[in-house]
Amino acid sequence: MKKVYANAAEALDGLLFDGMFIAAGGFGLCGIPELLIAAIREAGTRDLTIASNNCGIDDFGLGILLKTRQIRKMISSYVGENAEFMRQYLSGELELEFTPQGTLAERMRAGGAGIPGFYTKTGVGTVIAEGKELKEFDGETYVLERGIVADLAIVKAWKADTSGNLVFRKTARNFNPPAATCGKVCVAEVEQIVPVGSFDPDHVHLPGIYVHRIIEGPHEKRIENRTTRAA
Amino acid sequence: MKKVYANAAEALDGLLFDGMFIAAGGFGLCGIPELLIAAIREAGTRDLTIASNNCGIDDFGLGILLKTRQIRKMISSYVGENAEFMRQYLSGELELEFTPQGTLAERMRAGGAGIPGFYTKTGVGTVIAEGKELKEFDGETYVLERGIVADLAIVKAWKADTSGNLVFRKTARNFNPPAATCGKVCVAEVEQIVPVGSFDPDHVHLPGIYVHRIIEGPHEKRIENRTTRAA
Amino acid sequence: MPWDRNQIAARAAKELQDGMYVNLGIGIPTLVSNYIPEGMTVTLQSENGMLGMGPFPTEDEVDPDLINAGKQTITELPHSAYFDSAQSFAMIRGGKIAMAILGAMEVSEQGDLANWMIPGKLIKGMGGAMDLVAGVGRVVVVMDHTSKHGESKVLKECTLPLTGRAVVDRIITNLAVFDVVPGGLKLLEVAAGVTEAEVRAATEATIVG
Amino acid sequence: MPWDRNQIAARAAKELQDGMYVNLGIGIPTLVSNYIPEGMTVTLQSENGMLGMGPFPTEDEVDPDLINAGKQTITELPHSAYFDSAQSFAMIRGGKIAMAILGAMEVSEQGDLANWMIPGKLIKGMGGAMDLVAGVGRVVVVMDHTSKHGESKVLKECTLPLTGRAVVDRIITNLAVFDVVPGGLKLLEVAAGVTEAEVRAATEATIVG
Repeated sequence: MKKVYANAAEALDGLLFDGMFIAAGGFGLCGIPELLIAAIREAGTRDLTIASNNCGIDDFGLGILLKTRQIRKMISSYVGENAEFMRQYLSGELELEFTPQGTLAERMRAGGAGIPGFYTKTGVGTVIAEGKELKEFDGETYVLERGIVADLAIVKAWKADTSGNLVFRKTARNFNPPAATCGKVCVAEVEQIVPVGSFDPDHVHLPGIYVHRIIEGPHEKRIENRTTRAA
Repeated sequence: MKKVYANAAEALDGLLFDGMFIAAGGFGLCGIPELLIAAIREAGTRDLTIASNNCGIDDFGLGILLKTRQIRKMISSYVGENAEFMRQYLSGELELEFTPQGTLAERMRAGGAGIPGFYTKTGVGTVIAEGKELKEFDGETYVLERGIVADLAIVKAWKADTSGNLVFRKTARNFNPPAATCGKVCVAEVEQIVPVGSFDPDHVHLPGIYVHRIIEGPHEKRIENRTTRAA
Repeated sequence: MPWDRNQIAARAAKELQDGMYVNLGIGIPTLVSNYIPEGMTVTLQSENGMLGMGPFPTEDEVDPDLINAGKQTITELPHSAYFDSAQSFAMIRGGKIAMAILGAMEVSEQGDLANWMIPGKLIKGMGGAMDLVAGVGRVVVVMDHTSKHGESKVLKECTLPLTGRAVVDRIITNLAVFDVVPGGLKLLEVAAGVTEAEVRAATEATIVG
Repeated sequence: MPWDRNQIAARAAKELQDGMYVNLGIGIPTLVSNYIPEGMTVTLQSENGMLGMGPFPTEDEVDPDLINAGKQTITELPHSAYFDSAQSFAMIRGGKIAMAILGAMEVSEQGDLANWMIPGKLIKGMGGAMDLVAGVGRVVVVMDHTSKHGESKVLKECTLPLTGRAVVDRIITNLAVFDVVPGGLKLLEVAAGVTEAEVRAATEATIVG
């Protein structure tokens, strides 16, 4: 069972189809699977539904799939940084299922954990809860949210061992673990692939059972909002 | 905000009351909060409801609270190793809410995560689902299980820093993180307390926000089933 | 004189207590971290997966893998811990964060909050705000009291889509500080040089007590 | 001759495939790990929080912090990973484990499984078995075909409280191997030296095909 692939195109070979549902890791431009996104643009797969907290910016991250009109629908919590995202949504060209950030993360985790639905207070009394089932527990009202299961998960980690164990770095972890777990297949891109035995088994963030194919960088890791203080 | 306490009795001071609900970490005798359990026996707190996968053995772990009849009810998945547990249950002296192991872990996690209920396939068609709400998702039947919120969580970790960040060791992690999260208050016993800065922030298993009081060992760490091979 | 952004942030910092775990929203709330009293330990959560958020980095320290929820580069501290987004919102939803200080477009006398969209005009998205207001122990809102056109943003009812219903505990504007109480808002404090009459004139919400 | 425990385990090991993630129950299933074919990579999950379970330790290697779901001391392997119980059952419930090999007290021709209690007599508890049979991709049961009194444990209907309903895919007993198919059990294989007539006589369940 070889999990290591030569590049993004090979790692995605046989996994892409028009109309498919993809879950993507990353928050803003931090920890996004930039190589796999670029390969999906090259593959030209269309009518994508993508669950991802953000949709990149105009020329980087998932934003490049907006430009090519490969995305039919986004499941996201925030469009703030992406003018094209907002434009396509307001003009009705793009479907958008607004999902609160925590609900989105939990929907991914739930889908990966065999939980088809869970109750949360988040969004009760707002448009988010409209049309959804409400239920009282101990006198408080909660809304039923559904687990997400995607055809494919694309994630970015810092390092992988050859068995697929993943280690993330700082806040680049973000949505990557929950996204990875909710894919029927998960492809991970990493900055470095190391031999098994390189990780302390107590330091593995995502066990290899969740990861089916792996490729190694290089990654641009663009910074969206460089903010510094005087040294 | 000092989190470090001198010993188990001091760490539990003001937190114990008759009839309270405690969530405990550990699996078998591995990773159990043995010092805190002993202190609860000394305190003599009665009519306890305890959520814990197992109930120790006759003379170690939670078993010692069975012997003193301090436990009114257990929420557990397995009684196999504890003769007194089985005896008290079969004789009707002890209430037992059998909960599948994964459902128990998820109920703790859910309670700690603000999720009052979730659906699972586990137990559908068995006595576990009797009297519980069933619901269909995509043609399959699931049962509604409730999140657990305990008055107190008692857990065992390998190391803590003084801010309460916890690191676990090997399979002694088990139920400790989910149990810790579901307590209104969480007390952790560890083998070593280290200064902040000792942990790589990427290696923290349970952030200090979940941990209110900490004490340092010594721990017996008894082995239940020593099984070896020839060298 | 109404408070400026920094004065609002400084006032909001008085809500902090030693040992607190706090989430600060984007904008004025982010400035609150500049006013944490000396000697007080306050741990800042960043909902993209971090506890123990440090100051902005020097040029040398900038790390693309280390950002806050506003996508700004930040630094870590000795007691920091990282975790994934599901865990981050588990702790938010589960009530482990003592307080959130958030911006607002509108707030109502029932404690309703609107801060994520203006239909047909501006869509930002709720990000983590809906989870925060539903989950954290205490919600403090910091905001301008009125719009650029002088219309009150402290209202009887919000006109914009809500972020949460009956979720706000305290409101700190450039003019005054209120608590949400049964029947309306209770005026606690007025900015130096602002009169109570000016506050009342700028407030559509019912002021009680 | 009926198969002994080790022969049942050896037969069950033929269910394994390269690259598989597998959970082995307590008892005979644990023995299956002794029969993993040379050169095949099979990763064993232990539901108390580990992937990549290694062999029993030597006396020197014994570690109280490293046990399997049967509370036996074990070892780790180079590709091992540890996680908590919630994560462990998230992967079980989520269908990430390809196969579980479990013991049984009774099994039915519908694939119902009973293996956690005998009312009034023996209570072990379901442990993780209910989660495993509900969640994993394929459930293989290994068991004695009959009780000590010669009564069939391969039944039309289970008499004991169920662990799961219609969850078993394949049954490996000391006499034979069956698949659960529409209408009953399909006999795939008979232990060497056992006749099909003997299997049929020892089986209450409907044998089809």
